[in-house]
Amino acid sequence: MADRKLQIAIYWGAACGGCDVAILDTNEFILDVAALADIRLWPIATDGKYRDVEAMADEELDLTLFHGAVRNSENEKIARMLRAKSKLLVAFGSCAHLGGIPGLANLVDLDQILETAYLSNPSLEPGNVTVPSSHSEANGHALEIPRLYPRAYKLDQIVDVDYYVPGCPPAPAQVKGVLLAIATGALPAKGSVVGASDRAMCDECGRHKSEKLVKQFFRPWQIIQDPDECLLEQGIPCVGSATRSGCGVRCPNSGMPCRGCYGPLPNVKDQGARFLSALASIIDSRDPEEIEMILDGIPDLMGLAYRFGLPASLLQRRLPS
Amino acid sequence: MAFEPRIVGFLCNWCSYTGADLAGTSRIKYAPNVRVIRVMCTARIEPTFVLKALSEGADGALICGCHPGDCHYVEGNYKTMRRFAALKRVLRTYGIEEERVRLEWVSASEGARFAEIVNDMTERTRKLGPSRVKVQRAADTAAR
Amino acid sequence: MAVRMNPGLVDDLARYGADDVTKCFQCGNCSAACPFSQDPFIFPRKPMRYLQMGLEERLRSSLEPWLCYYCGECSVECPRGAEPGETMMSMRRWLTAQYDFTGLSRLFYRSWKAELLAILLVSLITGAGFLTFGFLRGGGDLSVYDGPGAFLPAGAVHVFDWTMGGALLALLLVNCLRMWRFTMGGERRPRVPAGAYLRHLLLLPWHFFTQKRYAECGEKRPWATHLVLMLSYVTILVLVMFFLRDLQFGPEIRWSVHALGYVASIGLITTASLAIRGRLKKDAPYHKHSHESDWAFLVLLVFVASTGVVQHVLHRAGLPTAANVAYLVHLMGVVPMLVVEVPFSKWSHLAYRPLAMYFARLQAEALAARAGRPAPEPKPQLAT
Amino acid sequence: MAEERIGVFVCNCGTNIAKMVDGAAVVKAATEMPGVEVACAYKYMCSNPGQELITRDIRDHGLSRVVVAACSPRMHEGTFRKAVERGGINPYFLEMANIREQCSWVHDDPAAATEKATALTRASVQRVTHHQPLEKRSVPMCPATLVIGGGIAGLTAALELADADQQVYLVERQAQLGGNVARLDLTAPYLDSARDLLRDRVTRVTRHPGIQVLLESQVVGLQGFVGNFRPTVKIGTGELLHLEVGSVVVCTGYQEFDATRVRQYGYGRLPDVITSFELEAMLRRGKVETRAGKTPRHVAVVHCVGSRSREFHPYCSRVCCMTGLKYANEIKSAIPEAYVSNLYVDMSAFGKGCEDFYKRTAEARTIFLMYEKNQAPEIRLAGTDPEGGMLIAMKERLSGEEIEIPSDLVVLMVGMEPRRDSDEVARLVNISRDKDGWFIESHPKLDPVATTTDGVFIAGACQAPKDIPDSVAQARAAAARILAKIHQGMIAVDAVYAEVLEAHCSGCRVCNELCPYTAIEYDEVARRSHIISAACKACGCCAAACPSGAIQARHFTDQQIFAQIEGVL
Repeated sequence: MADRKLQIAIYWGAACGGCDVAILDTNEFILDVAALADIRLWPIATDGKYRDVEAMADEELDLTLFHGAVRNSENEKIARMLRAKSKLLVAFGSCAHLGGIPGLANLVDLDQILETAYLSNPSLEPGNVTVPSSHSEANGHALEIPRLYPRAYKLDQIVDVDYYVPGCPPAPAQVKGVLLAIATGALPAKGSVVGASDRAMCDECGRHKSEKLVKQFFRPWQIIQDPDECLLEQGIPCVGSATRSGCGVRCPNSGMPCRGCYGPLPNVKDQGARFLSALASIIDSRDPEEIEMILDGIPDLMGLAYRFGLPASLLQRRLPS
Repeated sequence: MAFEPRIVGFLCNWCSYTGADLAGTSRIKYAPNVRVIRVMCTARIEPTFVLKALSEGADGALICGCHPGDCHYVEGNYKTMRRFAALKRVLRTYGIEEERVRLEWVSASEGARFAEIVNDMTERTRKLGPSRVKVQRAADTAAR
Repeated sequence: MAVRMNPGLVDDLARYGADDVTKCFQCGNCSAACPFSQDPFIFPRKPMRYLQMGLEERLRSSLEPWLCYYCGECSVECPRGAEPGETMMSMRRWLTAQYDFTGLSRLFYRSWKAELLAILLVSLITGAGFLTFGFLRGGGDLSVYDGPGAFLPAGAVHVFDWTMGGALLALLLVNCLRMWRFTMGGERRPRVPAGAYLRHLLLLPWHFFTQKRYAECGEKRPWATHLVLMLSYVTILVLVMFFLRDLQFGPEIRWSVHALGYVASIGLITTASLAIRGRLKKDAPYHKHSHESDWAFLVLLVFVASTGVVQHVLHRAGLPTAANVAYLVHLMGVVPMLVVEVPFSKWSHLAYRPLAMYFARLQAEALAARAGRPAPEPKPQLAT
Repeated sequence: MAEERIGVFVCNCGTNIAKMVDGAAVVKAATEMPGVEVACAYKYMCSNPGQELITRDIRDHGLSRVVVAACSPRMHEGTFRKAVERGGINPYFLEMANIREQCSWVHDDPAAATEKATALTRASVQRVTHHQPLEKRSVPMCPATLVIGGGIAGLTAALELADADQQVYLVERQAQLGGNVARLDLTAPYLDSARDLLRDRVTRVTRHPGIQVLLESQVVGLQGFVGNFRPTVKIGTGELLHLEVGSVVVCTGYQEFDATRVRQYGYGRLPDVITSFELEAMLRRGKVETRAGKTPRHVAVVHCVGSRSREFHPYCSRVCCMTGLKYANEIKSAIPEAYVSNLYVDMSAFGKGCEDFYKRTAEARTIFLMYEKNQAPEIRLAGTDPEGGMLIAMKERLSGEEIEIPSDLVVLMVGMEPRRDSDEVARLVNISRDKDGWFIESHPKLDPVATTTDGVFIAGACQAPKDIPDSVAQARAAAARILAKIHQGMIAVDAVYAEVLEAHCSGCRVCNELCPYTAIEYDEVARRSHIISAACKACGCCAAACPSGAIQARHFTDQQIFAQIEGVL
């Protein structure tokens, strides 16, 4: 590696840019990266054109950090292109890893999304009925824009992925570790999740835990929480027990329940279902009606269980009505 | 050919599986659409199993356990009852018809009841038609 | 309407002989074994149940005990040794006492001492009465047996017979009427139209003279014995009541009446002796249990028949004095036998049983008519 | 995963399977399944030649996994596991496909049945690939025993164990021993005195050096598992006693049905309607009388009070029939002129000497009146005077008559019901209760003494209504079972149990409360949960609940079940 600088691309699919910020949050370390590597593509920070990437030889890139889900034809096209040009493709962040927040789109039909965004949104200019379509013509010019897919995908549902770095966004310390590992070639087996532990977040969480039975669920603002006690025991549905640790317990340490962005543990096929199984198990009731009442305390069960992982779940999406 | 639903049955060893065996020793005839997987207790059944079955193309899933209060493991079936309540909500959000997944209590002596449940479930599932999970996945890929 | 239980009824019935009824647990084997038990008259199970429960009124209105001829098959089949046959027999005794309005029957059945005393008393009164009569109004000469100057002239005895017979018959008829009221009256019974009473009237002599149903009980012997005994008895009764003068005529033999008398006497003595022997040896289920009233009846029968024969023979032998004494002794047997037995004891079944058969047929028909079914063919069909 | 070499053995079960399932078609389909080395059908797989076929094929073909498509695994899993073990591979490398009870016997379309049988076989083939070798293990056995309840069963069990030189702790909630038997006068059917039965046992138990009797005490906690229980007993003074025992015998008995619940009997309202236990007290005092002190002439004994009814308890309380007869005898001997009526539904006289007792009682002029099961008699005052006698109205079934029974004293044969706290006890010692609340035995026919928790036994009427001889027999059986285990010194533990994969456990403690056998321990220092395999009964609840997938239900792993799901579809 010494004779040649690492060739790196950082790309976003359907993403918010938070992952980019997380990389920048490694602070001065990013300068070391720059010294160590040529950043060939990083839309948020450097100039770079798709045609430049297209012109690269296969596997010319040593590493691509792909963050964001695959939501449209452009995401897919670039994902495939980068896959071909990279030796290592890393699904970086929850969206690429599991589908992430864009993955929640899988609960809604495509036309409903378009309707909400372009037709019935209260902030629209009255009378404006412009709905984007992938192909349009105006003033004699044809315009192609990416085609929105009926659902979102996580990256490995589209292309082969070498490693996963979970998190929304990945913790800067983990980002650093991952980059160093790649730089030094200390790589785990293909397909591994790196930058996270094989135990759940509770492992690192400092709150005190005891046996759990819950009679009522609360949203964080509904009760005054005991800062030292396990949130789940207090009735605040915290997904920490079903989520890999590695984030540094950011949310619970701030008094907020874990939302599960670090994804499921190695033996878990479906993080949301697993978490619901655990959550339901500790409901303190044997009466079907009371059980329903207690569950009613969680207004968005699906959103709670699958906030970051819907495309990665077993059923992946809602069936259109 | 008429649609024959495929239903995965999850039966607890002590009550329902024994009940299903009893239907056999009593030679009670019922529809061949339910394929049974034996677990020691319904408490072993996690929602994932049902989702797995549906994602593999099952048209329905049937969970049978001991009657509440009769669990061989004291109260495993109450845990199943709780998980099933949560699972139901999730399935509703997934757009899966409610009747495709059922939880029933069948004791070791209720062979006839097991047969009735299987027949009823098969009939209802047949009316619902095939599960759309696999079809939709293929359609999504085709639409890319 | 609920019926009040009388738990003491069982104890009462025990005095009539029904000692084992409490052992019955209502399995119904007895009713199944009985060739006559047939809807709507299921017995012995049902009357036994009434008895166990102390449903006095129900038992009093039952015809079932009379429909039984006591073959004893039920007692043989009973798994509990509840002796249904004997219980039915005891119920007949109890019913006889119930039908009797004087209460004497009840007294006699419940106390053998009372019965014995009554027999002795009547016997002594009879003896004294006829002696007085013989000395005061008759010839006054003990050595004259028949014809003018006879110590006990046949004409006078004849008048006495008819007077006594009439009185006893009246008593019995009153009791029969009570039987009818108990068994056929009341709102629980179906109403029987008067025409039906007429239509089936012939059943009475039929059952009386043939005892056909007894023949169908199974074995023929008991029936034959019983029939011979009964016919012999009736023959002699008819001879006495209508041909006393011819009967007492002598010393030569008037074959036209005497031949019948001989046959009947032989029949009576033989069968009654057989019955006594059977009861002593307990040779059949129906001979296993003997109430005091059974002994009284049989002993009196043999006594009366043999004294009758003796006085007849003495007369023929030319010993009028001895014949007169024997005749007196004979009367001392006949009168108490009739007085005690006819309306108050065992003899009365000669009337009650055919009546019960007759009533049962009427009831069965009325019930069937009410239900819109044809009347059931009387059982037994099995026995043939 | 290493390539497995699987043998598939399809049983025809004579014609039981063959007449509906085409075995040859299943074999043919199985041959094409991945990993299948050999497949064959045979007329009786469970027969000796059938089993030999399996063991021979394991050796000849070097099979690593075996699938037997035959009857229910509940029938012959044990048989085939042994066959597989004889073949030289781990017995848990077997999986059965139930193509008889749940296929050939319940379907009438041969094509559909064959298809289903194939699917079930495929599921087994796919599952067995993921089977792991499991080994049975053993743990040491503590020779002391905890007996809960000092009634006739508890006393018997304690004596039996202590006489065999084993330490016993006998915990009784009351201030004296004897339980419900101590409240009885005579016993049916031989009319022996209950007092005599008890006196000797109580004295021996109290004086026995091997028995520590804890009166006015209660078990408040039970930790541990078979051979190694750690009960906590709260003794009279309020202090807690921590014990160590290897086995527990639960002999908590029953309580009588509350007769006020049957309105039409007027118990509590009519002064001379009493319960069987109140009559026992009178008999023990030696005087049967009405509230007003009069000698009753008409006594009615009403059977099945609270038992065999739609409204109260559906089951038979088993001892009341003979006890009712006993009362008839006792009352008759106390008051010879009294009339005793027994109002019953059915007379259950099944025990030794009971039928004879029934007959003798009938001969003693007891009146038996049968009422309709759900048409109980009604009791009312005969007049206005509460001491003027009562009338019982009922429809008598054998005669079909509506009758009224005059009575001066009515005895209600109150049935047995589970004790009010049986729920608590069940939870404490981790045993199950049936729908009526009685403790459930391990097997109703073949294992009526053990429970689903290893090392916890039940004896006496806490399991179901029972008479004294049966309670004593069960107590002795429990003691014998325990002595056998003590004698062995070690206890074999089933190989199928759940285990925590330490590498994945985060110590979240979601599972801790869920285990019905408190087999999950939490290590406060390591901050990990741990399953005591000896205490685990393999229900799999924790495995399904672990949000981290850190608990593996051995022999029922996610992988195995997923493979099976894929296989059946």
